[in-house]
Amino acid sequence: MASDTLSIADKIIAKPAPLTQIRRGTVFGAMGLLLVAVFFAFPIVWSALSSLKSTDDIVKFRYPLTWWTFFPPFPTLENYYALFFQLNFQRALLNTVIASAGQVIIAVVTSTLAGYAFARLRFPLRNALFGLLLVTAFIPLEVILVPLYEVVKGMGLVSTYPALFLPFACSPFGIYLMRQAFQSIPVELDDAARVDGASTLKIFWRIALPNVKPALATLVLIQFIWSWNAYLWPLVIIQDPSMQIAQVAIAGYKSVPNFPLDGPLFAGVTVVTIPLVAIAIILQRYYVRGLMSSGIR
Amino acid sequence: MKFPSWTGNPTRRGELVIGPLMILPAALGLCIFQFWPLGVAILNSFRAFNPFNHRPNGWVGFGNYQAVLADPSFQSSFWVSLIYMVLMIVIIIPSALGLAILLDKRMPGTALARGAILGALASSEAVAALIWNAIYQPNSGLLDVIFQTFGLPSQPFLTDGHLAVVCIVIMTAWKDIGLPMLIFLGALQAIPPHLFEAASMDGANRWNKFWRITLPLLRPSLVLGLFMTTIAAARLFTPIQILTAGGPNGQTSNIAYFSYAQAFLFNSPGPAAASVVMMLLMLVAITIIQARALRSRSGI
Amino acid sequence: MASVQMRKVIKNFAGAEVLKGVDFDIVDGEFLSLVGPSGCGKSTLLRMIAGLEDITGGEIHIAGQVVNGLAAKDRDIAMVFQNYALYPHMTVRENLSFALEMRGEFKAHIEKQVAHAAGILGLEQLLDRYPRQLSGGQQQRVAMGRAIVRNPQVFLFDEPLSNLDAKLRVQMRTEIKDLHERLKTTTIYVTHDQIEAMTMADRIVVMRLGVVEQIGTPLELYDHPANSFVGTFIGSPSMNLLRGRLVGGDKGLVFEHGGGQSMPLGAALSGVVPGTGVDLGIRPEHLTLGDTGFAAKVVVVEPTGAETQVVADIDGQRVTAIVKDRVSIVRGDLIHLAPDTARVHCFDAGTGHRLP
Amino acid sequence: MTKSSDLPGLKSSLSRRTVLRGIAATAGVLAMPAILPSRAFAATPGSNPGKYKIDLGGYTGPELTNAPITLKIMRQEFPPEVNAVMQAQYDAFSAAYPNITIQEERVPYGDLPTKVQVYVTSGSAPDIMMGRNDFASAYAAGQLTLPLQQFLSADFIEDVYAPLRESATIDGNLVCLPWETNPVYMAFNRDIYDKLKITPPPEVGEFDGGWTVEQYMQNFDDVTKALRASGDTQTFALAASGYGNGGPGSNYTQLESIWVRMMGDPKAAKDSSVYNTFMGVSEDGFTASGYVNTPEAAAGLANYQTVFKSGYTPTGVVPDQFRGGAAAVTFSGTGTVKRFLKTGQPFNFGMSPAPKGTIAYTTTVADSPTIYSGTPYPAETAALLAFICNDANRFAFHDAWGSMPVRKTLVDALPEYASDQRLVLGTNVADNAFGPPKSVGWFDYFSAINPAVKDIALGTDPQTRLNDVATQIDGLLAKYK
Repeated sequence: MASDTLSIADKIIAKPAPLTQIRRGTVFGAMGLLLVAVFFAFPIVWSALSSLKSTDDIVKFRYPLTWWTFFPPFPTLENYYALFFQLNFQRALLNTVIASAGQVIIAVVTSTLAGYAFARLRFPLRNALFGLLLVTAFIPLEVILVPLYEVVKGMGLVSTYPALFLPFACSPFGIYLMRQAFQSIPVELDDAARVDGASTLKIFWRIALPNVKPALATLVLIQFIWSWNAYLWPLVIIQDPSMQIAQVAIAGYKSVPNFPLDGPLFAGVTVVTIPLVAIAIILQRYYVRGLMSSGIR
Repeated sequence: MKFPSWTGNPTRRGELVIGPLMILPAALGLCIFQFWPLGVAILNSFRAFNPFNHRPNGWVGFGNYQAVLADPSFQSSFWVSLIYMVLMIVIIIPSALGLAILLDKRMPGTALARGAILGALASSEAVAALIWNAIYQPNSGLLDVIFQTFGLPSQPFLTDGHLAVVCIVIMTAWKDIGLPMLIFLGALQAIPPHLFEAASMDGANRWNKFWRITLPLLRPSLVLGLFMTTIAAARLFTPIQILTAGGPNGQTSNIAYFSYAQAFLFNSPGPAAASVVMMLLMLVAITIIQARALRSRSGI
Repeated sequence: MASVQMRKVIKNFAGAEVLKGVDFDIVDGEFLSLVGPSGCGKSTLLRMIAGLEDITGGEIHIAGQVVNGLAAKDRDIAMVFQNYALYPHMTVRENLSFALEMRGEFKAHIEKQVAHAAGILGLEQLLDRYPRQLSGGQQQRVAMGRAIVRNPQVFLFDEPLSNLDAKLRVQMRTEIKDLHERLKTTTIYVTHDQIEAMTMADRIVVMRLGVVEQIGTPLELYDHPANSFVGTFIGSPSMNLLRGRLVGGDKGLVFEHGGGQSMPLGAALSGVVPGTGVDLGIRPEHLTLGDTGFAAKVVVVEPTGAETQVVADIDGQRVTAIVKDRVSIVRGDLIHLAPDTARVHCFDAGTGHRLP
Repeated sequence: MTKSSDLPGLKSSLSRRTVLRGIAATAGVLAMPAILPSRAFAATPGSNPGKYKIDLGGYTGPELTNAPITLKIMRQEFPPEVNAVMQAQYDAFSAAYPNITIQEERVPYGDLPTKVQVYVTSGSAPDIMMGRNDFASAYAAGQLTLPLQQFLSADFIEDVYAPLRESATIDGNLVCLPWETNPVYMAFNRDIYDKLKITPPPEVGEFDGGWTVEQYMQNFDDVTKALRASGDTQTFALAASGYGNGGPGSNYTQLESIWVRMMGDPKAAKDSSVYNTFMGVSEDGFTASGYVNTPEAAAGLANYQTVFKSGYTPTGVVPDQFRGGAAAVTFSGTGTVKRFLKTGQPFNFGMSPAPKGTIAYTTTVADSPTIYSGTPYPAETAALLAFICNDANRFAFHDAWGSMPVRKTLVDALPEYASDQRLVLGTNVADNAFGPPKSVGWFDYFSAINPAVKDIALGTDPQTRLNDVATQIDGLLAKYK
């Protein structure tokens, strides 16, 4: 349905332009997009291609720079074999999934609740509280690392899964994003729902939430990326190697002096990136015109 | 009456309770995991520390602040922080907007480009910095090899202070642009197409439409993008650490890196905390200035 | 269905008084229209009746019950919003069902009610569409359906037609009126368009700057505007106001226009003290083109087919006259406009109040 | 808390205090570490002199508790085969002492200091943490680690290569236990030299038998010119540093300090500039000015700068450049030799001593486990550490990992260290190398000097930059006084 309206909208916009102009525009646009794609995808594609080389080949073909620097001359899956059958990477991956899922779920719940309250509800000190909570967005983790560790330790959570995601699940960014999204919903919808007899929570759940899906998709994606790529905090808070997350595991492959695990390193980087790109693509459909356009005239 | 008049609204009276309750989970989380440690950090900025185990062993008042302010490398870091901020905003916001507009259209390759940008966003900062390190390296780096191929002289990408700042910003922009782009894209998609139709009928050309319709309607998203980019720029750390470690001659070190170095390299938690408190103050000030500027311009 | 009463209703916004003690009654089953220029407080008043705004002072009664402290959902009212406020993520069916669902009614009952409302409004074919897939008129109808389906005591309309094009507006006007005739639900209809109010309402409340200027049936307002504001606000084209003075004459009162021309009014205005400064209100259709009356210079001639509107200048004051016959006058012509002295209105030039 | 003014007093009371806290109840004799009896009954110093249930290496402390306890170990990440060796050791220990549970935490090498810092600050840290011998002064001054000589036989300690042992010993206390080392000297790619028909560095076994720094510079120049003349722009005379994060200025401790301190001389008159250059820091460890910025140090770093300026080596990070066959020479060590021997050499390679300046010089830094001073189980922790360092376990580790054991008897037992020049040289380096300058602020010191070294490599004037960094380091060290 959504794509239906999209194409209609596009036709309407495109109609006045003569046909040749559209073609030329499309060609230029497509070329531009291709350049953009290459520019942004290159490093990831590079590491994905490198993951198909043996560590020795990576070292051997790194210099001098030839095509084989990028493409695997002797493609092999040995790195992936090593990753999953020797390095037990799947366990680290599972830990990352748990941490990310926890963080995303809590972030969505807390951010939407708070975002809605800040956007739509009336209560004393609302804006002051909002500003205060936003301040936390400025705090770099490096600075509060030790006090935060002590807080989490005090809660008895060191080396537990909740320790991985709880501290960053309440996100000022998420609150800001959701507040803005809720603010963009016409106020009349709330009024209509109030007259229709919906309570505040019902309005939040049935009216407001379904209309901020693009923002929700952004929130989910960003929180997922942040937690998926977290490094310093998991490094500090997790002591049990079997609970350590994938990024730290990958850093472990990188750090072994004089004994590079470049192959598994690139394989790990690739494996870790795939779920993120997949989620990003799955969530893409929420960035499609037409969700909000006609509910209100 | 004790409360302002709006408490009299019978339909919305419940919000007095429900509002704070809805904020509670987030507020609680932020209090425990952000404000409490931040409070400790602020206290630490007034303390002296045992340099071996980093435990506080006395109060020094504003001593840490004085020490930090007198440190030329802090002064330099302060300006470098501002430069990062300006550069990142100037580079990221317009290009993110441009990309969002490009990807808003349905053309062959849109999905590919979108996937690539999100892929860059999805790559971890450390990995991205390592890969870009390989790109920027003198002699053997990809860029230099390309330059050599075209007979151009080798460039001191990471070894010239000014160029290194730009290189760090470009790498960060490459990685971070996806987020504002997503936000802009979402906002673009929400603009009703009939507005553009109407504008076309009013004789607006593309530039007019962009300037008069797209941009004003995108304003909330632009504010959000600006806010996030400012924060990202202020907290810029990993790329600095991996690409230049603050050098050459401290020319790429910002306050975040300075503070990190004080805490983790120079065993000086007090000055580290003091520099961060100053950074926070600076950021809050900048954000307020930004908010004011944007508000007054739109006349709201 | 219920009666609604306003009792000295006051509304303050941040210290500014928006409604200054509004008082009127709406009878059970009545179609009442609130009109007034923008900023007069009519929408605020409607929202106060709905429970969306709190009441600073006074009381609102619905069906005899004071509703000041009642939440919107407990007032048994339904409201149609200016921009319809359809839930964009719900189908028409879901939009219609929502209120009933909130009330916790049984599914079967909801379906029946929805079908009934859809039948009334001709929405049967559209039930599974989303609002964005509907035309403006269809969306408007869904918005009404959402109100009807609940069978409320009172319908509240907040400028529901202002987003439609002229033709559709006329059509929907009829439909709403027809709907009211069928359902006989007490209706409060806010509009800034006096034609809507005139054509639809049983009674009209004219408001200005937070004050009720006059309440009455459309024709009462038209024929006996309580003041010059109501006089000019109701009716299209607007009533002409000529500023002048009443002087006594042997044949009764004479209106002396500021420009110097005078016009005997006969016995029509007994009880007015001679010498009073007045605005003489003359509706355009009560000005006749002829050889007597005010001498005027034609400014614009606007034929509409059935009639012709002539805008002319009487000693520096613009007046409009409606002429039934085709005329051959052009700009610059000197004409004479004779008012129907039995139907002129006289307003105090200072207070605007009707005289006598 | 520790105020620097009363440091000496605290230092002397350190061992007594910890011992009292740890084991006062068990053995009063042990309270006097100076007269600790060496219970060297076994054939080698590292094989169970105390005759415990299992071979607890050089451990001579009290018998272990029967109470159920948990010991925590934090160390750097290794490849899976090495991790397996470590796990087998823990399993063996737990089998013998079923009441003792071992929890291991593995951290990427570069993140060890961060993690140690968080732990120490928060007041609870793993019982065993991987440390480094160059931090020994800080461990001692901060009372962060437990002196180990009270638990280990003197023979066992004596067995450790002297430079490492001395660098790990502060005021008579062994504050960390070096366990494997990777002495720094030179590896060269003979294929490149053969192809260019240039003489490679001499393959000698003696510590001081190698080329002077001038000879090396000449050689680098010859190689570079020959390579460029042949049209090869990708191969370099000297490989980019693979130490630390790679590239110039990444690891002063192990690498760049060689260029500087070789210009000094420990035998010169004290207070002479040459002597100070060698020392790197004042005797009390609090002053760098006049030590890191001597004319000799500047000359050393001028040499270093030439290596970059003249294009002998890349200015950036080039991972695995030597291994990839893209460099003629690299600073390396026994690790490279063992690895090449184990996995097959990608090219013909040889080993030669590091460049000589005023003296033949190389530095020795070793990963050295420490016992956290706050451990509730000092004896058991020491026993576990000693067990991991016993002969059998060290051999197994060496077999899997390949870097050089730090104890002479172990190296002597490995035949290749006696027969292969490339490894013989390694043992000589281990025997004759010098430890890093002793300063409680060594971490600050090298954190500050690394960027300076990088700046110099990239072209900043050495003397000026060294003066700046000397001032900076003085400031950084002031807080320790």
